[in-house]
Amino acid sequence: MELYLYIALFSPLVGSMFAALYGAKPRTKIAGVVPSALLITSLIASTILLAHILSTGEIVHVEMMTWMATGNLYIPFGFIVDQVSVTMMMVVTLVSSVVHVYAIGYMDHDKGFNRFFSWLSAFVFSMLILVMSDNFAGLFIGWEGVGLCSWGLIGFWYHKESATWAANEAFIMNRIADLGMLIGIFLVYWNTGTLQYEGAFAAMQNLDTEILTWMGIFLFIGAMGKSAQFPLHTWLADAMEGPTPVSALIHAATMVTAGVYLVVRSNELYALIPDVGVFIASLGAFVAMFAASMALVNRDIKRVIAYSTLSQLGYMFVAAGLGAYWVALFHLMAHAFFKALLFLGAGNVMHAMDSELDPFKMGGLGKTMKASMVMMTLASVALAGIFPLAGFFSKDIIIEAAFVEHHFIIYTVLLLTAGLTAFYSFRIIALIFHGEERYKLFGFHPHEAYKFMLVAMSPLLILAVIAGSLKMTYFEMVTAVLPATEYHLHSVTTYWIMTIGTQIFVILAILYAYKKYANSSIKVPDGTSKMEKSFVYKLLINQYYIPYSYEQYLIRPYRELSTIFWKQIDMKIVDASVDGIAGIIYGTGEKTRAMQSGNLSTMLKWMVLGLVILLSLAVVFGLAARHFDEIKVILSGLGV
Amino acid sequence: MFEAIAFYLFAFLTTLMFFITVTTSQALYALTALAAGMIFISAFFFILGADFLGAVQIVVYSGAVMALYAFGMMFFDSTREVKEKQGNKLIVSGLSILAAILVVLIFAAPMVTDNIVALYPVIEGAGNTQQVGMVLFTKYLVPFEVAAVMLLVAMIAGIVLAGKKMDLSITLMNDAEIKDMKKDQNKKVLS
Amino acid sequence: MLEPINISLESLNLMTLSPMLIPVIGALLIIIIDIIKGGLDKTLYVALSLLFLFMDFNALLASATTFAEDGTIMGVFDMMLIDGIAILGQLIIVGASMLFIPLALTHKRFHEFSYPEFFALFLFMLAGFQFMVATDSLILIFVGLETASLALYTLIAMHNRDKSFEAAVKYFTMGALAAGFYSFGSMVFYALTGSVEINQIASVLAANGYADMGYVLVATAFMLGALGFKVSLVPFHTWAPDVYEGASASMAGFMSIVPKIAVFVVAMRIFEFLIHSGVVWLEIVLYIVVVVTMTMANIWALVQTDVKRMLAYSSISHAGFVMAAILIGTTQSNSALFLYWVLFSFTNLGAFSMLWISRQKHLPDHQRSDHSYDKFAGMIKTAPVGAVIMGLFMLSLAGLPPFALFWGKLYIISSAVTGGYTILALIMALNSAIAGYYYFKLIVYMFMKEPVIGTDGHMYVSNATLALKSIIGFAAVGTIFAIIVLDPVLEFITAFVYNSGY
Amino acid sequence: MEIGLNHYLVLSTILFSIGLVGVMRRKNLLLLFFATEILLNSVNIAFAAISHYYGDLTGQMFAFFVIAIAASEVAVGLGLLIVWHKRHNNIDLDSMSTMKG
Amino acid sequence: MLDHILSILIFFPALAAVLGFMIDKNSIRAYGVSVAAIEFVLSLFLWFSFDSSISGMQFMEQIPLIPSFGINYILGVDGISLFIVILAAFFTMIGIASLTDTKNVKNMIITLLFLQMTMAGVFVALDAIVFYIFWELSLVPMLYIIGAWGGPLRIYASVKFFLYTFAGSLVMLVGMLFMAYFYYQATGQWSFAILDWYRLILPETFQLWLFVAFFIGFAIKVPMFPFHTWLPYAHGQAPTIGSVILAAILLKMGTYAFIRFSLPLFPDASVYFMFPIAIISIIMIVYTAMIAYAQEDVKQVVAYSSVSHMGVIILGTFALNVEGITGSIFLMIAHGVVSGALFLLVGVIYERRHTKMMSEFGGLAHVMPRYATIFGLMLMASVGMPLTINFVGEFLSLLGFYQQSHILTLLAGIAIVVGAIYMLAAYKKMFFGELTNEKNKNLPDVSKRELVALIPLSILTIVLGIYPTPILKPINNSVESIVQLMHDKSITEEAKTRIPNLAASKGIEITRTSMKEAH
Repeated sequence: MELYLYIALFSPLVGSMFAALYGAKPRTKIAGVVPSALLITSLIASTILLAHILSTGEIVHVEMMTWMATGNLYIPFGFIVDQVSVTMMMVVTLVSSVVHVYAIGYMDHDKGFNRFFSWLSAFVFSMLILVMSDNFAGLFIGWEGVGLCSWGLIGFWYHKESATWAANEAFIMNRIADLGMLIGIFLVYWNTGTLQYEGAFAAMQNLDTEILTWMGIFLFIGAMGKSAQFPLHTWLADAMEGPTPVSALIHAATMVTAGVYLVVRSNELYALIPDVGVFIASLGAFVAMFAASMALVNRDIKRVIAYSTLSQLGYMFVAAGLGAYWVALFHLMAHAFFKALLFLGAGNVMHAMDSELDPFKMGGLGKTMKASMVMMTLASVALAGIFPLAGFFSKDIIIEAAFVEHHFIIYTVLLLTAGLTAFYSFRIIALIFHGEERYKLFGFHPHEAYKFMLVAMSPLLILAVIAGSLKMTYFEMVTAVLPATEYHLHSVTTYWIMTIGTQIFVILAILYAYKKYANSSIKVPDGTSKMEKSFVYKLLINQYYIPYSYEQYLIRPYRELSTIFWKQIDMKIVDASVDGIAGIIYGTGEKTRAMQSGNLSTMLKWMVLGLVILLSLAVVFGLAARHFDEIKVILSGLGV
Repeated sequence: MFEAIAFYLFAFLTTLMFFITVTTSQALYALTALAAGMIFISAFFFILGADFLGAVQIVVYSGAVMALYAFGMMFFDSTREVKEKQGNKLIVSGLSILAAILVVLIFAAPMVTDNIVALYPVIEGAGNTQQVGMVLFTKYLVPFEVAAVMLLVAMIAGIVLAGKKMDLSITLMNDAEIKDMKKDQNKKVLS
Repeated sequence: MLEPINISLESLNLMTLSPMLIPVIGALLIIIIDIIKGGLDKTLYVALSLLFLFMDFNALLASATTFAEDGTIMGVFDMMLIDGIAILGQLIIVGASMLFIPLALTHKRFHEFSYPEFFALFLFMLAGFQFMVATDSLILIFVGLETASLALYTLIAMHNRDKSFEAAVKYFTMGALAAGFYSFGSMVFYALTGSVEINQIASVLAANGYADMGYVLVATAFMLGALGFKVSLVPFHTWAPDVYEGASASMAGFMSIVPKIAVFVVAMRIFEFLIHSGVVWLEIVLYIVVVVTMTMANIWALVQTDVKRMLAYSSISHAGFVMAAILIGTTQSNSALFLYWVLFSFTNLGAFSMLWISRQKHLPDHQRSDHSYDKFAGMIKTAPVGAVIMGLFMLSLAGLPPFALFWGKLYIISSAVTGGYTILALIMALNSAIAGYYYFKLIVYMFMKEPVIGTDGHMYVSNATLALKSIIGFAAVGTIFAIIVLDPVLEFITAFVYNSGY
Repeated sequence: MEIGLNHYLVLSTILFSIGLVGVMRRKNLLLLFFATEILLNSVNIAFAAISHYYGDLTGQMFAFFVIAIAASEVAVGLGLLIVWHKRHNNIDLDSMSTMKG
Repeated sequence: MLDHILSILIFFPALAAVLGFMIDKNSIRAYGVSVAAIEFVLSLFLWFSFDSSISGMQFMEQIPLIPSFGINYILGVDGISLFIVILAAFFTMIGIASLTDTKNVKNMIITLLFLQMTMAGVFVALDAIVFYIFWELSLVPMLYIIGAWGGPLRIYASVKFFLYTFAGSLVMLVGMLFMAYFYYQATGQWSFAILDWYRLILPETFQLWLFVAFFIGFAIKVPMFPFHTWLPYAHGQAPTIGSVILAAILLKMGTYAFIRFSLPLFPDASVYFMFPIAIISIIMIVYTAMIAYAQEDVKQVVAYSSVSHMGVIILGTFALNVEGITGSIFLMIAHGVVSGALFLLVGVIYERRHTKMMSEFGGLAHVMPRYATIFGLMLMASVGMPLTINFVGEFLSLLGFYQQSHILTLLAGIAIVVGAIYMLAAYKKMFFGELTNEKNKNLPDVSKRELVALIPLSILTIVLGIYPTPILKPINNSVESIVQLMHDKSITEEAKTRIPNLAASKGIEITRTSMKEAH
């Protein structure tokens, strides 16, 4: 099995390096095909591992080599394939395989085709390291690796200012969180003496709650960055500057869920500190609502989907925070499938519309892009959580869990968010595929994507539809390592009322969205309508003014402070004082050199003056001799 | 009593003479005052029983040194009034008076002279010159000889510096000029 | 009546006079040769002088051997005192002179070397310095000092140009004042103790328990003024830059070494016993003077535009540095003084010789003084070897390891540390840093600036002959490889200093 | 009243100070040299006095050598003045300030 | 050969430099490269023969210089110094190899070879005075390199560099003399041998003063805030090769000296000053990183980034535990490689455009993709991306210090954020965006000669990031012995608790020599 592990892990790396070889060369198909094939290999290897685990329940654990070893610290490159990581591996390899194949078509005309695949495969490799590592340090490697690849891919079109800005923003914001993570890792090391999950979690059972709380908080800060939780969420929406396959893979399906994965992976830690769990859940619920609200009005389909991702991540954290780790992981998986599908569908639309992102400028595309429409609609249905698609099974169980755990506020928020989710998902579906063909006004000539791209998307479609049916198999598998809490309401009636109620609420939201946006009266908003002038709309469209305030109150002061540090403090104080000392010495020389006037008479006077000074010192000393003892004390200080 | 009168008298006279020496604007006055002062000093020597020293003082100073200075003065034509731009007189007098006061302040205290043993005691009955001779040619033989060397040095120095050869500076001449000069010298020798 | 005095010749120890007599005889011989046959070439006199210096050196080595075996020797009615520091002082005096004399063999002709008297006076001067260090008597010190000084004034003036006359007159006049200080100081000591011999003074004062502290201080103040003038301590230093500038570069180099070591030996004799007897005033005053000398001289050196003047100020600073050794007053520090001065001789004489071989007779328009910094601009391009050697001397003067002077500095600072003068050690260290600036200024000019238009490399060696080059080479080798011989030298010096009771 | 050693020392000091005044204020080199003679002579008085009061000849010896030194200095000093005078036709020390700084 | 390999390492380049004067201008480059290559091979041979299981000094040599004053020529190498020596040889080699056409190339190469001598000397000297000799001597070639081949302000920069460090090291010299004096007082013998000093236990007050004296010398060299201002000038004016060697090797002298002198000699003072120094380090890290962000000149960005990284190294050093010190030593090597490479990269563009202003660039990734890639790699290494060489050091340093203080580590950890900010900003300004400047449109990509230097560095960056063990292990062993020594020597309670006792926890046997108490 170790062989499969290595195949699964390293084929993306090989693919990446292969593509990198063509990095500076002109676009060539092979640079896309080979990595894709290697990824599929990785997928197959992962599947074999999954089968192995499903059948035997054995955990595959290898230690490749030592990475760092000094003092008591010992960090190997160790990989573990257990029920949790194999789930993640499946998600990652599957989605990325799909995205790779899709991207061969999507990036067809791009100059940086080869580079793109290199980055993309590198990302998969990092992600696999992240999920497969058996220690925190390895996790951190992957953690930073995905951050790096994300930077490279968001800024893929580096000639665009907005893209490079977004890339840097994503990277730096993640770094802030990584600092928390790093501190968390340090805490783990100094308190447990190891960074291996096994040893560390075992040792944690005996630690103070206070230390554990700090550990939990710092590790979660790391998770907040990667998973774009408030207040580190702004980068995710901006990250949509990257090519759409990237958004699908990284910013929807995999990387952003790393935070959830971390919490799930550390479930033994968080189980010991339920208070932090509640905080995580509350934050998750808040973000779910908060992101959904911004998605309501946004006029960029990718951003809407990004906010939706954010919102769903909130759901996952609610689950994880409440101790329903398997639920979180399950939603993660299901979400990966339908959200990737949604993004790829959006990619098709963009492709068709020459990268136009404003859904108000589309409309009626369903006629030319049937397949895409079907896929996106199904994905949205799944997202909205309509039975029997994947979202229903994963999302509703989170809402239930909140209810069961008696966190009614969270429950309420999640429920409302479910409605909002349905609304905004279908708002864009309606705007894009239905209603008037507004795009004609702008001279677009939409066309359906390549067949093979659609074929490539189909596995996701299938999974988005049927993932729910895998729930029980999945549950049995992961509960081998995760707490197997079942969230069942005590009363069956309540369960049915709640489930059906939720469904009806969601469906109503969908219908309302259709009613509002699928009709022919929709115009491209020009800022004149009453709604657009409302405070709430402005607040939402400006993302609660958070990016603005970051720019205004963090970035700009930082820049200004930097300049002040440089020009005022470093040059004018620190450096100037050094030069000042030199200047004083030199200036003393310039001023006193007049003493050497060259006139003999003056020279003689200096000599006599010297003598007189010596004599007066002699007299002074004669007087001072009476107070000899006191003076001696002072002098001893001088080293005399 | 006689000693006291003599002391004060000559003290006054020397001080006056030297004062004139350093303050007068007439070089000739200064020279004369200096010479007079020197002679008055020799009086102290006689009072103090240092006859040999007194004689030397008169011979060397009033004889040799003053003659030299007088010669120098004629050479430099310094008899005319010397214009001396004075800087700050306050500094000059201030410094000197301060120096005097400081030293006098200390000298006013009597010395502890218990442990002093005369190494070369004055012997009653022998003439001062004789005694000086004895010490000079035993203990101070080496300094005496070195003083002789010093005088030789001074002589050579005087001759060299005042000599004609200093009129032309080889240091400032380039090679061609030096050659010409050599030729001239040879010519002179030949002719 | 006076008794006739019977003295055996052996008790006079006339051998103690031999090192001083050799140069005197040499000088007389030179004069006699000149009288018999005039117009002889300077090479003859250089060779003769060197010969006598070698003999002198040998005589000193013989004295050193005797000293090593029997300890201090007194001679000629106890007037001569041949102890360790006297021998060390003389060795440095004669050694440095041997390096100096060949500098007369320049390619260009200069006025002073056309005189046989130059060499005679030079040898007389050496004899004067040698007498000065090899005695305990203030009288002989005075006479020796004046002999040497009068000769030195003349030697400076004999360069025969306006600046050298000016230098000589300034030096002479101030020297006369210093002589007044010296005699006054001696007088007070004499008044206090009835003796003019230093050890006698010391013992009488000790017996009195320094009861007349006021008198002692006055005497010390005057002595400090007189000796401070000779070793150029601030504020008695004002002659130094002018005299160095006015004298020829070789003479300036000589002056920075030989007269000073002679005076240092005297200062050591006079001041050490005072410091050890707890004359705190002297300690404080020396502390101040040393610090001021080091620092101010360095600061003035910073602003100079002429290399020779810069070196003059730097010599003042080095003198202050070495004076610190006397202040510290331990065996280690006194040994450090000699070690420092040996190493300094090599380096400084080397540096001045480098100036000497680049001496022009007439200055080009753009050059304002004999050895302005501009003159050396871009020297690495036109005369690379010269530039490297000059740079070497500068590095050594700045105290950069492993060049000669670093070891001297190291040892002196170490002695300060050992002697408990922590602050002084720090001040000395920081002064070395300030000094670094002006030494490096020259290096910057030589290595980093573009040459002034129209200069070719020949200018830098225009005065060079084989003799000068050998001297410079010798100094350079000594500067670089000092470390090799350092251990025996240090042991030799320490043994001599220690056995002399310092 | 008895004239003691201190009287002579004080006198010597006063004369020395007068010498200092001369050294500092004279601008004519020849006259300046006069002042240096005063310095040395003032010390000589003290030496002779000490010698007298202590009954010791060393002081007279010192004075004797001081006289010798003074005489030599005159020779060299005048030599230097002559060279300077030949070149510049003055012996004013204010004219000697080409080197400074 | 092995007996004297260290002497050979030191004096071979010097000898070669002297011989270099004879060589014709046109052949000097080949000569320089071959000499440096031989030196590098020798240093590799040293590594090969190095027994990494021994924690103490190896290849010791001892020749008396001034035995009566305790100065001996003692050399030796342990895990701490071994790799810096190799790195120095390596950088000299690639430095000369990648030297683009400069005027006076002969002088340059000879100077570099002299510099190589001093660099090797500093790291293998085991006598304080010998150490000091090389320490000071290293300034001269650097002064010349900056002053003769530098930019318009070169003289100011070089003199400032020289005087600043010179002044600092003189204070250090006084400290050394004191140390020797204390040794003399304790034992009656002069000695400047560091290993002898290690045996001396000083009272705490003495330790504090001496620590400060040494600190001034080292801190200026590192350079630590607020003594850092010479560095931007030196880097800004120096030619590429000068910056490379300055950043890669010369700065490491200071941090190396902290580990070689300050820690084992003054364990109590080290503990006493741990927090003040940590605060200075944090200021260095954050403050200079912010200044780097404000720069307009890309070389200054890299220069200030060096200061920032040195802060992390110092922090790791003063973690006073094995993890931290090992990390800081590794980071020295890492920073050497990375900053050296970055300066080389800046040199590449300067060579082409004769400007380092970032506003002149923009969109370079279009025309110079290979350049952009390598720059990107080094950038990521510089910001401490895992699996690059820097991360290992940074991680260990911070990890180590975390044991001492949580909050300070958190503050110091800001390094990874602010580092990313200025580096990414600079990268963005240079490489991203449209290619607007006409002059940049036809820039050639990196040439083969430049790749000769850059490729090995890139490989090193990644390989050592993935597999640091061969370097970490010898370092670790030597560091363990130093930490144990510190623990044993420390006298205050606080120091005993702050410095881990490895003998107790791991059973490490350190050969215990009798320690002497100074009075």
